[in-house]
Amino acid sequence: MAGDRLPREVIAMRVARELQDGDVVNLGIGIPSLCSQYVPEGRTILYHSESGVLNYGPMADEGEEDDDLINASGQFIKQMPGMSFFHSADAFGMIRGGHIDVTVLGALQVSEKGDLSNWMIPSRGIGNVGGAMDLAVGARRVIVAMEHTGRNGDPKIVSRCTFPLTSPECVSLIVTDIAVISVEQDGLVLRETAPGWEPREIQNETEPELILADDIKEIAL
Amino acid sequence: MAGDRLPREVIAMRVARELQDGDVVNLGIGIPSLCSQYVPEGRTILYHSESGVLNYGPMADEGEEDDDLINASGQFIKQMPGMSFFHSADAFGMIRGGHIDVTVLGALQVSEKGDLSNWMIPSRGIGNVGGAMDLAVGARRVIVAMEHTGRNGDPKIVSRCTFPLTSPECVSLIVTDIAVISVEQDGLVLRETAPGWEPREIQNETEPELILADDIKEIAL
Amino acid sequence: MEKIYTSFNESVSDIFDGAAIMVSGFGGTGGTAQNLILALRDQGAKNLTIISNTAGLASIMGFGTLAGETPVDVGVLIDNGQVGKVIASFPVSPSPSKKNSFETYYQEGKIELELVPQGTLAERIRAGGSGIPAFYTPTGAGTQVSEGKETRDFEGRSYVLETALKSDFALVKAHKSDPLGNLSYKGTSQNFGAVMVRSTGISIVEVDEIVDIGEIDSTEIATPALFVDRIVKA
Amino acid sequence: MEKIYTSFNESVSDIFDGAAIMVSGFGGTGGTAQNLILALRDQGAKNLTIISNTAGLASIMGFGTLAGETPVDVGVLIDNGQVGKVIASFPVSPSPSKKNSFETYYQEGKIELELVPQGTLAERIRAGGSGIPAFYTPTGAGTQVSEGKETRDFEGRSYVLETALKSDFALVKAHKSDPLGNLSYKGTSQNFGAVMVRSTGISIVEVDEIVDIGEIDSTEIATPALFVDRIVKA
Repeated sequence: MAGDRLPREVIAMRVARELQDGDVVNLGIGIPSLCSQYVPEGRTILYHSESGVLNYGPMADEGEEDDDLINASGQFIKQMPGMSFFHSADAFGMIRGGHIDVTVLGALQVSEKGDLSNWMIPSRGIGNVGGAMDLAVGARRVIVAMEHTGRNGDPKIVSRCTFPLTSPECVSLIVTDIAVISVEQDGLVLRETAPGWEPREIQNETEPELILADDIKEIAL
Repeated sequence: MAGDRLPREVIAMRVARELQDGDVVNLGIGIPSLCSQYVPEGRTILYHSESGVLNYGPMADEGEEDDDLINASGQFIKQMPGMSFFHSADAFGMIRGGHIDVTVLGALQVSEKGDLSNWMIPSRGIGNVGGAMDLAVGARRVIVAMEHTGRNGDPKIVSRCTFPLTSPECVSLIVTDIAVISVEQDGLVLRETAPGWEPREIQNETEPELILADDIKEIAL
Repeated sequence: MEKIYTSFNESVSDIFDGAAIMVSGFGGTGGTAQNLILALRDQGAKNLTIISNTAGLASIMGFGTLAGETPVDVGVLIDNGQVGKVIASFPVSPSPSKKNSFETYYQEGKIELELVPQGTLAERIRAGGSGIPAFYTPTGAGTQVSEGKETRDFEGRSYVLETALKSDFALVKAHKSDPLGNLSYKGTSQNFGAVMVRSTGISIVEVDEIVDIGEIDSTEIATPALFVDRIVKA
Repeated sequence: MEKIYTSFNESVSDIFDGAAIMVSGFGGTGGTAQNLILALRDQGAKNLTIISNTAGLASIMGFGTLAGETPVDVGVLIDNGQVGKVIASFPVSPSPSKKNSFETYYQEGKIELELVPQGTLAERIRAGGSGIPAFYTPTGAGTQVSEGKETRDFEGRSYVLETALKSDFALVKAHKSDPLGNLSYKGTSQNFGAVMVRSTGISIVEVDEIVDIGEIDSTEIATPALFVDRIVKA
């Protein structure tokens, strides 16, 4: 019998450990947006948003919101010293130009090759591409933070994406509520497991075959 | 016997009459740079320079020069209210993007089709292209201000440029020390003559055949 | 040279049926020319092509909008049946249960969509204002947004050829203007507007304040005056 | 994350033989990283490719230089025999009687030149920093600078395909920096430097002043910190 699934906050905590001192980081909507709260102390992270801001910090306090200070999720951010602003062409020049060290994105599907689908559910017939494709091709490292399976239990880590692609072969690390998996040349490598989860149980929730890391361990924060 | 040749200042005065209220204007080195002194009163002109400035005005007073305030000729300019600064990619985006209404350039040769050569003397084997090609293709109107002939008396208005081109078919008006000539679909049209100069005498200093305007007149300032 | 208009209605009066209109804003009310949009709604021009990041987001779900505000965005023009085509990166509501009118019209075949990744949208607009007719970008390569587009390899990687976007008019929001048209913006409100003013026939800018020449410091001017045709104070 | 270097020599110590180096400046001393250039001269790396607007102009004719100043520009590196190739728009002296050392070496076949129109140079550098591998431009079409290059018509006009420029290092001059690397510039000193910091492996910035975070106002920051790797105070 498998362990509990990790809450969204814990997924975000695990991802936050990946962010290094000095990194320029762009966080997507949802679980990714939580990561900034859990970065280990002593690390300076410069947060970038496609709304046209670098070095934003915490969300604005209630009553202090300003609609001229938003991140790409539409959340109100605080005025911070050393913050800078720019227009959309420059914001995306930074992304495509390789100036974002890490982006953390949500996903609908990730394939065993690291293909990412995160912008459209085919049944709706239309979707919001937003800045996801730019981030997926432009950031130096793409980390996916998501629940391991869909609401109906379908695997989201799949052999081949059936949803429209955001970008082929772009994801390097997948952090879910039951596992940490890296995308390697040979396939997907299971590196960490949530407490109480056996590799076999994680494999059951995953479509492509997982390679077990030699030093597989429990997710630590 | 032909009249006098107009001094450089008078060429600049005649060109200045072409600048309309609200025009964004980029002035090249030499005679063109003199034009700003002679703009008719009541016209607001926004001067642009590829050094990265819009709305610059007079040259700096002696002793007030600042090497962080130069125009594209390397002249020191004055700090002015409403002046703005930008980097080279934006400076040339403005030029190529059609945001410069008029550029006034010097020339080594102009052809009857309005081809311009102004960046290289072939005998030297090397030249400075600088911003000339961008201005020639990008400005909405290219005016050439120059002496009608070279120092050796060779025509500079030619049937076909023999010097390397700056841009084909870009010049719309040529103002010289003896004539004002417009470049039209059918060829070069002689519109104005310097005092004392007969059209025949101007033709003698010009390689391609000039079309005489119906309302040909004396250059007025 | 008079760029200042005293009325929003007058400033949009010559927008014609079938015009291509760029509309600034990221998604919320910040940087969105709400009064110009309302004036264009009242003016009534039809069959417009709208180039904008969204096709109505603040107006359906309050994205980036302060509590208690009644947000206005391009959704207002779509609601009003004035739009024939939208070029956008974020056209529909993130929540399928809160549909915007764009999505309804789209499903009914009443409105056309050109879906463009956000960075490609910004870069195509910048190109349109910078004399660049086309460029290659990695974004969208190998996905459905590049279907039918020319692709090309550079150093072993695949890129998509994208063309410049221009428009007849742009409705843009800035913070301050001087009478020459120099603009400053607040915070994240530059977004698409500061690029759209460059690539349009006529730029119409709604500002919070018109100040004397020299009152906006040179370092604060994010849009030099040559990009601005009309200024109206909110 | 420590970006501040205390010595010019240290900040350029890892520049290797054969490196491509972007050097800021329009032609005069304003916006030219004079101390970094001197440090690179002393460091002695050879066979460099220099990407710069000029190949030495202030140093031979005092272009844009205040009376009494001893100007330093890329000419110093060329004089010193460290440069194998120059990519520039304004490589020689406007006056043939006041030759720079670049022209002498060029005529002797000792140095290579890629002559690029100034706007194309700026745009190629911007492209290099913006993930755009190539773009079409009207500049140079039908002239010798486009010989051998691919051309293509868009709407009946001819355009040249130009590719992105990148470099290993950029030596850039700014006015102020904070410890994060946010930069402000004075007047016309942004020129190529503000674009070069985007398209280089390692950007090294000489500043007049290093101030605390927050002392450069957001609206004054022309180069956001993510483009800056090393900061040295003059």
